[in-house]
Amino acid sequence: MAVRADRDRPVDITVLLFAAHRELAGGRADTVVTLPERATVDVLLAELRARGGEWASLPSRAAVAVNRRYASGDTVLYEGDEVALIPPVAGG
Amino acid sequence: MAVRADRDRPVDITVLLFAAHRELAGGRADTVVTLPERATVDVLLAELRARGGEWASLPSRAAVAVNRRYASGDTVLYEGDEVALIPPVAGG
Amino acid sequence: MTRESIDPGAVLARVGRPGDGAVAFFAGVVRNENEGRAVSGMEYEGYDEMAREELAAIVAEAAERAGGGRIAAVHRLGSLAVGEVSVAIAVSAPHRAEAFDAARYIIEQIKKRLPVWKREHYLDRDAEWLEGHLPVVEAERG
Amino acid sequence: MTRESIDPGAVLARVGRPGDGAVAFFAGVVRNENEGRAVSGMEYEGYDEMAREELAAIVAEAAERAGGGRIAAVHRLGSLAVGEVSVAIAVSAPHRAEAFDAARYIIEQIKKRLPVWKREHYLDRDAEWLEGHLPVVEAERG
Repeated sequence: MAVRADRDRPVDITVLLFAAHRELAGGRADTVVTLPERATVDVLLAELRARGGEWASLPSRAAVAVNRRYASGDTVLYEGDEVALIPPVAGG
Repeated sequence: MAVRADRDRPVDITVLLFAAHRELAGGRADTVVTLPERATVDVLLAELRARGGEWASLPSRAAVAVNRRYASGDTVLYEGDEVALIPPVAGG
Repeated sequence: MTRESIDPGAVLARVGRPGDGAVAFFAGVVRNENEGRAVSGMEYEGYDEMAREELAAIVAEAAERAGGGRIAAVHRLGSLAVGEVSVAIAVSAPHRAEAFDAARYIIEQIKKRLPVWKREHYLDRDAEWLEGHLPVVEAERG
Repeated sequence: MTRESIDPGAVLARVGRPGDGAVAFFAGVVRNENEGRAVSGMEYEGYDEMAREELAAIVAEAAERAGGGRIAAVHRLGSLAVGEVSVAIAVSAPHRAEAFDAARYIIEQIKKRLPVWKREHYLDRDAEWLEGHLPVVEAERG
């Protein structure tokens, strides 16, 4: 059953980073995180935080956008989603 | 006593008229009212109202400026004062 | 107070200082209708000398509210066509709340105090003086 | 969202309809100081694609508040010198309250939601990302 096999595959999520977050990642604008199938935004944030160091402080100060819309922690992530960490915004 | 004699003289007050008030006066931008010495704005308005006709409706809908500042009814008028009837304003 | 056409960009250009982070602007424009009647234009009559002084007083009051911001305010007199600017107000201030507040204050005070009257002309060739605000005379100004 | 210099007069010129009697405008400008530090310029970074969509959403929300008024809103990205315009918002509406309200709404929402960040550069050559607002994720948008 091909469908069942696909469901068990981990997904690679590319996370876009901006401003202070980008600097956390050594200036890189994105980072790839491998997550279990049907992982949520909260799981992604936990994965990033688990990298330790400065990453540990991320979740408490970041909102997340999935496919260019703000998304809550329980949003499920799929292969191909555009996920962005949004540090506190300061436009205007 | 020249001073005493001056004090008893009536004063001619030129009243500036605008907008709807100007039309009341047949389109004339000013009208002269002769008042007793030390007459107040209220006395002036009563004089105008006493002309009858459309003038009778004036005081309830007009503010008055003396020398280009809004003035209350008990302001005393002197020869040479610039008195203007200010219909409800509608700038902007 | 001016009888010349008002250029909003020129009014805007009169404000702004290196310490000001916000510019607020307001313009009043002659509309093509009012309360369902088709309007062809507006005629503004003013008590020029007093209006000039009163506008300066309003601007000074607003400047105090705007924390020393820079302010430009111009009011048009004469016959205006639909779409023409009747009043333009620009305020620059350190922060946006002050700039908005001062611009709003000026237009509200203009409508309450400025000795200006307007006669609306309609497409059916009729014309009417618009209902206005009776200025409130404060005790200390009497 | 633009990387080109913003001309306030051009933004103003994009609004105004025959039935609109009021135009409100707001511009944000890079200040020469912030909290006592001399500023040399500001660097705006944005999540371009999302910022474009979010700004369009904010404008649509404001248009509803302005009773169908016409709205123009532009936000700058890149390196700005002191005195340069970072954001410009113009709203025309039938009446002034709606125009002011919509302009104010847009700038407040931009500051709350637009995925843009700014790094302030100081005369002493230091630079800092400015403290921002954590966007609130509404349940229905999650």
